Amino acid sequence: MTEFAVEAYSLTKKYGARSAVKDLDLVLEQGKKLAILGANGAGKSSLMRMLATLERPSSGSLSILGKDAYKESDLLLQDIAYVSHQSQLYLELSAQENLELFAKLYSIDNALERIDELLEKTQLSYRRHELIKHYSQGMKQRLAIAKAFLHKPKLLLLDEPYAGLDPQGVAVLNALIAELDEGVSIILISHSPEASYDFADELLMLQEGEKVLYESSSQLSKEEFLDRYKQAIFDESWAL
Amino acid sequence: MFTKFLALLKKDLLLEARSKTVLSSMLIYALLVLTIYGAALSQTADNFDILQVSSGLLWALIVFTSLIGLNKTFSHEGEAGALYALLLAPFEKSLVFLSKLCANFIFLVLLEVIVVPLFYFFFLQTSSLSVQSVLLILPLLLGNVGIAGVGTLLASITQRSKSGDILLAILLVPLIFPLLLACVSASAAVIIGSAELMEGFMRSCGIAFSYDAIMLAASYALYEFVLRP
Amino acid sequence: MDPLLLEAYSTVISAVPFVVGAYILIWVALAVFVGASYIKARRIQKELDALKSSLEHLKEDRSKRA
Amino acid sequence: MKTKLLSSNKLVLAVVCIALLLILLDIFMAFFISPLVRGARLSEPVIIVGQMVANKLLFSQKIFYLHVPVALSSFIALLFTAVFSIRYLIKRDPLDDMRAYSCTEIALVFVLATMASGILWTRFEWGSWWVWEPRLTTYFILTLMVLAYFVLRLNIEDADREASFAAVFGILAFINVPISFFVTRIVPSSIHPVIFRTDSGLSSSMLIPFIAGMIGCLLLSFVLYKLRISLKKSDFELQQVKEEFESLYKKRLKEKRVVGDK
Repeated sequence: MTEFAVEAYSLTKKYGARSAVKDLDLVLEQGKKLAILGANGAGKSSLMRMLATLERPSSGSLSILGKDAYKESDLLLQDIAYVSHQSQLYLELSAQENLELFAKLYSIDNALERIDELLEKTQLSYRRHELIKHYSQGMKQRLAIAKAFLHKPKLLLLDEPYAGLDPQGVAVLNALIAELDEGVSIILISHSPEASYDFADELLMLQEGEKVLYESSSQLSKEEFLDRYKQAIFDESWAL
Repeated sequence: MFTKFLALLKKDLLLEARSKTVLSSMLIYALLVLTIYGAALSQTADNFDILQVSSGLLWALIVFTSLIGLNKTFSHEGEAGALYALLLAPFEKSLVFLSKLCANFIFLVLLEVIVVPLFYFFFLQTSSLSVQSVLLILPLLLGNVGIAGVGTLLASITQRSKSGDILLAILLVPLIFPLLLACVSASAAVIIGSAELMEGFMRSCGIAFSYDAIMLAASYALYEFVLRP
Repeated sequence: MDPLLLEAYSTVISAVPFVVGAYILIWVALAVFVGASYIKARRIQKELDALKSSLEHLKEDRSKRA
Repeated sequence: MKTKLLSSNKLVLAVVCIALLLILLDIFMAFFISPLVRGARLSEPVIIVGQMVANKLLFSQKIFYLHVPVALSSFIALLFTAVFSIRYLIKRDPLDDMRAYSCTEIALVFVLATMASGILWTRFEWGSWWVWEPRLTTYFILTLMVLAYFVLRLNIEDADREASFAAVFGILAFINVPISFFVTRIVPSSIHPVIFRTDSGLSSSMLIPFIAGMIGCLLLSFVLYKLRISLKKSDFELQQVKEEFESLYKKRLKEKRVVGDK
């Protein structure tokens, strides 16, 4: 069992001259949950995409589950799942067809039972043969979550999973996360400080790509965290 | 490995069967080009030997129509970010190249099954075609392989840039030019159908075949640098 | 001018403009390229120096007030 | 670190002088030393300068002495583009990407120069401004591919992807050059027979200027390459300084506000 899910040292991501993430050090133990907060454009999504090996860090080092995120990314893909704003599905295919395709790509052996199980859990099985394009946004999000859990990832990356999710979806997501065994680490981007505090073991706040707060929730009282959150957001809004 | 390729190809064909975006747009475009040919050739004198020109006209039609289809290679991937799902799945990304290549090849063949007879119907009915013209299938297939191969690689490059379609055209046409020369020459030899040209026909097909082999090998090798996050 | 000689050199006279034209065009292409590069180089250099000076200016300003 | 602009670099200046000298030598010998190439047969032989001449003298051939070295240099420039592109794909070093880009810029200049002089030569030799003749066609494809390379470079926003895609296309373009060179020559065309024109052998007095011109052009392309590379490096440095400036400026803005709040 590798001890660290994520190890990042002076991690930087530049888009031309502008750097979205600047000199970020981040260490997350296996099985721990991390919440990333910050205003829009603070670099949360860039960091998330780097963690999902979708983007190459401009400089610094990033290793996930003990392997280099960029050079050994193809070894990592089996253990990572990334749920973003986009559902990452084929709209012209049905839920069943989508999951069957990805089950093959992730070479999952008992694919059909796994798909049935997940469709049950996300309460989509009654509309499994319908094309996704007829699904509501909440249903698409739930299917995206089902797809993410398909290959039992060790690292779950959720980019604002609760945004745009109907109440039923929230319950589904929480149930699925609760069911995860301890070994799975979760990194989640969120805009609600209260929920993040209760959910995560560690809290990371970004402002213009730089780390302004990185504490574990045990060492930081909720009030103090909420104060510093408001202060940072106030700074942010003034500077814009 | 092969099952993943089949799954990807099945997905591409299924998507096209449902949405029919690629084939319909290619067919409509081909019909438009044929009507323009009609106008272009309307003033030719009776003794004008259409056979000399028909091979070139046919291939011009195929290349331009294929551009329309190739541009849509990744349209379904782009709709809801499905491309990222493919990038994140742990499998040989060149399988995407192979599945898209086969899909595009099949679409080109389906297109030609309709368009080549139509071309004959519109322009070649009056002229006496030799029996060898049925051999036209060989250069057509070789041409399709080359266009689908290089085209799929270039489509992967241009699908995420802003002026995608014109960029694909300017990248593809010069790269495809030698193949075009060989195919036009082979098709002309068959359509005109005089005996001594048959030797030229075999040589042109040989050239087209070697072009396909070289370019597909290069495209396959380079593909992992194209389809990456 | 002996007609034979004229015939021998007939192509020469008419070829001169093309040959001279070709050479000139080659040099024009090279000249335009070098010229454009130098202009760009100078512009970058100017911008670089301006930025550097204002950077120094900013640094002293911060160190003074720190 | 102030990047030394090209002009102050001693080595490069020397290379420039040698290159220009060689090319001037090439031109001088081409026009004054080497003999006029034999053209069409004369109605009857004539004595010129004590030599028996039997056919028309072709002056247009003089373009050869600079046109061909320039053309070959553009091929070699594209070769280096492919080499640096391969290195970039393997090592992902942005410097290789800059080198490939600069080489293609050199290829562009030499390609345009060759096309211009080539068209003039064709005009005289074939009587029309353009003939779909193998050499010209091959060269036209090369020109299109070099232009396509730049269109590609300008149309991709993300820097990483732009570099990878340009590298891939650079390699494909280079592979396509020999292919189009051979295909345009050996494709049997049903109308006019295949002509396999080998350039006529060069006598020594023709060879020397050609070689001089060749080396001169290669050195010149090396110099231009150095110029473009230093340009790109200073541009890169400019971006870094700009970024440093912006972040510092923002920090100062914050400090001023904090001071203001107290």
